[in-house]
Amino acid sequence: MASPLRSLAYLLPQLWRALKEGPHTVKYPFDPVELPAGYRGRVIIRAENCRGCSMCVRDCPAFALELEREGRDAYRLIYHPERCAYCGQCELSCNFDAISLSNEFVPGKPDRKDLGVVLVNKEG
Amino acid sequence: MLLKLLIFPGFLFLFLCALFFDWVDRRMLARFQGRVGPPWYQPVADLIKLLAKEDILPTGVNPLTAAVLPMVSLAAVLTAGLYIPFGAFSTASFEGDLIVVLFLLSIPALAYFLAGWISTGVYSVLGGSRALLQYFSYEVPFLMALAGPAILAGSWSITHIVDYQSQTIWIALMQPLGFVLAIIGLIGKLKRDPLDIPKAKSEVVAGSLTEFSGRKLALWHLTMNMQTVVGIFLLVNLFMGQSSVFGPIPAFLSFGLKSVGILLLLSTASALYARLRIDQLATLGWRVLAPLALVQILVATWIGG
Amino acid sequence: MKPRMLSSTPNPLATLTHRIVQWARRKSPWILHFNSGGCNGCDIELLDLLTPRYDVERLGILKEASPRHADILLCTGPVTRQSRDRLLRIYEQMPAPKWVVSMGSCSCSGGVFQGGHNILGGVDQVLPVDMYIFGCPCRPEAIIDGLVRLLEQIK
Amino acid sequence: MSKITVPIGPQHPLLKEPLAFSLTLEGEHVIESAMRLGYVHRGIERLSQERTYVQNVHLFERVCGICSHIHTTTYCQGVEALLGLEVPPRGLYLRALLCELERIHSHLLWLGVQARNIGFDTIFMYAWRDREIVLDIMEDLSGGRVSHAVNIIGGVRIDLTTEHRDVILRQLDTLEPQIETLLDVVENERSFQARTRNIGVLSLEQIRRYCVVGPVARASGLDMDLRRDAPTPPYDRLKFRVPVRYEGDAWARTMVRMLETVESVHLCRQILTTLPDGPTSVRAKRRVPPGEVVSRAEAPRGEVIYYIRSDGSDKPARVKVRTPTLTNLITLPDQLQNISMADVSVVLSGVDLCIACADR
Repeated sequence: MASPLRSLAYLLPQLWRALKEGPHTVKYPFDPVELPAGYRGRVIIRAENCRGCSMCVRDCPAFALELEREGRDAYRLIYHPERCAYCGQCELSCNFDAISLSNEFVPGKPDRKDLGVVLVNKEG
Repeated sequence: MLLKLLIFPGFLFLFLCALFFDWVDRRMLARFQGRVGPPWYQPVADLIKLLAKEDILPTGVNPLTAAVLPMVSLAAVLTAGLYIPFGAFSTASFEGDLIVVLFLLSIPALAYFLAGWISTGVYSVLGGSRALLQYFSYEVPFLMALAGPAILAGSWSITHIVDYQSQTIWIALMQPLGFVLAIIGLIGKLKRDPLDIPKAKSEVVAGSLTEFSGRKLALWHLTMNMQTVVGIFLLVNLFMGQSSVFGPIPAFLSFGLKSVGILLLLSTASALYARLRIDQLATLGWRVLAPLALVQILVATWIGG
Repeated sequence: MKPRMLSSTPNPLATLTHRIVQWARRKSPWILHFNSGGCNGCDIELLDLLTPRYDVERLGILKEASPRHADILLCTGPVTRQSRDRLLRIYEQMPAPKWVVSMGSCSCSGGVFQGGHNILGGVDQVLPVDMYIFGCPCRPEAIIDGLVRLLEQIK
Repeated sequence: MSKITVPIGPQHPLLKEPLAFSLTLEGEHVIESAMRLGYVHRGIERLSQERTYVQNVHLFERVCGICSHIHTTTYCQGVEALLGLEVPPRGLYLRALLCELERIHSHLLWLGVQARNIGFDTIFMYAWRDREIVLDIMEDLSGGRVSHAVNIIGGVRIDLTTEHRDVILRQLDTLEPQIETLLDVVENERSFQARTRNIGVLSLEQIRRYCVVGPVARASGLDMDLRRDAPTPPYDRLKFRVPVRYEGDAWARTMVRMLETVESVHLCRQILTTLPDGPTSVRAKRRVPPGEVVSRAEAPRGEVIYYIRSDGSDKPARVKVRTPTLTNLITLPDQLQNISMADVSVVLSGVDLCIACADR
């Protein structure tokens, strides 16, 4: 147990330290943010690698990826950021190194319409 | 006279002080916690926003009482502020104004209790009854602590007490115990951390003010901030009086500095402690603070008499 | 009753007042948080906003306790059947003008819980949403970004 | 004195999550309490039967946002046992590293919430400020601050280089003195003690009767920790103490959690310095042979149990989750008797409620 007098103002040294160290606050909305390289953000694709095998669609836990087949080779891969769990399972499931997660977050939107992003649009 | 009443050291001046003190307090608290804190215009923005917001009254609340209560308490605090000299400036002063000020300053506490009582919400009722309990716990030691300077100076006029100190030294140095008791009482009166029991967020949401919104909430917040200013000015006058060696302008400055000093003391206290329970406060008030204040008064009477 | 005549030139005083009020609204948004069935991830990131690293008090944002004091209702998590009525009631208790922000994938669309027997879907199934913030859970930066975008709309 | 009924929740500043309490008060005194759960019931167990084992990893990660990693660890452990997979040691060590980091993060978070509930905002800020260091470490490791998505069936999907290891060790070095400062404050600060001592006392006998687990049990003198009593691979080679206290009140729970945090920092160091080489994961088949398994692990809040039954398809036939909060919740009506209204917040946060865990 600390002495009674000290325990009356026990946090005082800490307060002084906080004053001396200054705030630990980021300047985010005024300064741009730099996210770590490994941060799991928006889903991006290297379209030339995509074969439309739908492995990512199968494993997506949040049904954020949709594959619309329009023919033998024609398909569209659509990504819904509002459903995405940002877990990176698609990156893991892809055998062709096509789909991956970038290190930027999806900015907020006032409307939910037209959110789906067409990642790949292959015709024939 | 009207100018004195409305602008300096009257309403407008107190109003600006209230906003400034609110900002200093929040900023200091943030710095103690390693944060940045709000910008200087924050209290103004909060106030304007609340004034422009929809004013909802829950069913079952008497609209007249709900509207009158914050106005009455604001008026009481403002009137109290008129009697308190600021540095060398004072609007009105007479023998016994200290008692009037103390009486006026206790009106917001009762209005706060009533505001909780007329509301239909459970939290408001709880907050109101807590406010009353707290009032009984801190008020007696607070009054007794403030009686110390009056007894020492042999007068119930704030101006006389200030004059008495200009001939001697600060009463805070003569009666350190009384000063500490007065600070604790002031924290209780202002319902600040760590004695924010009637409006403890994690217990009673926002106390009496839970159901208030818009303009009435703005008035209540303004009342609280004004009360902080008036209370601090009162303590500065009673315990850290002005020596008349300097001219009027340094008096103005040094008074402001002393007030901010007490405000910083209050901020430190709120950063330093956890909130007390209401029964702990009652125990503290009646078993520790009140006897100490009594001792203080006896000593003061012995010395002064 | 005769309809009030609208003057063709706006009253300069009224415009000024309006601009001041809108400025105040932008600078002092008080948020109320309601978890309508989320996993806690977004909630702790929201609470994280109050703490030294992200300290949103510098933007004037306070986390309020009572719906009557709040301007922005921040919803996290999908809406479950049980919390739906409560969500509506809290929204009704808030004084106008009020905004609803849906935060996190679950809250925007149901996220990984889509199709659950107790899940109604996103918050927009129940309330009109003014801003969607994505992420699972949202980064504090993303939340600040979303709130700033919402405030920019108040003109 | 007349009785009033005070509803706490589903929206109350005391609770981050919806949970409804109805307290009957006499003045400031709580004489009766009734609890209502289910606001956060998302039907995860039902949903998991409709999804594949791979998708379920991410579903179970969202049982709880605070202890997300331990849920997936337990689930993956179970599925790996069903598959008969041998996870490489490096994978197991990295899993344990994240478990311990998560424990630090969870306990610091909890300390902050507890302090905020008793009106001690300064400690809240300091605890969460220090927590950011852990979050930074976890984000660099896994790419997520709160949900890590590290576990896959068959191991972990992250790896770390020697340089990265040294960076983490340095970050831990800055973290440890700060945690010890907080521990010191909790141990000695007078107003903190005034609010938490002798509040919500649970006796050892009550603990046994209600099958309470985790720090709440350890604060009442029940010396049990799954990491030591039934160790899974990395833990059988690591040295650590299990802090136990005997007071059984909210303060003892705080102390136990803070001491555990310090222990976890030591564990992280040991794991990082003795990290074996090799791969971090093995490939798992998608279809799981029929069978059933019970998988256990020590979460920050206590023992978490997963029961998994497989029928040979790529979707589990049944997954039953027992989270520690559910067992600890049962003690609340006992603790909420004969206390002051002001102490309700201390009691509720004292057991470290995670309603998302309890309701699923």
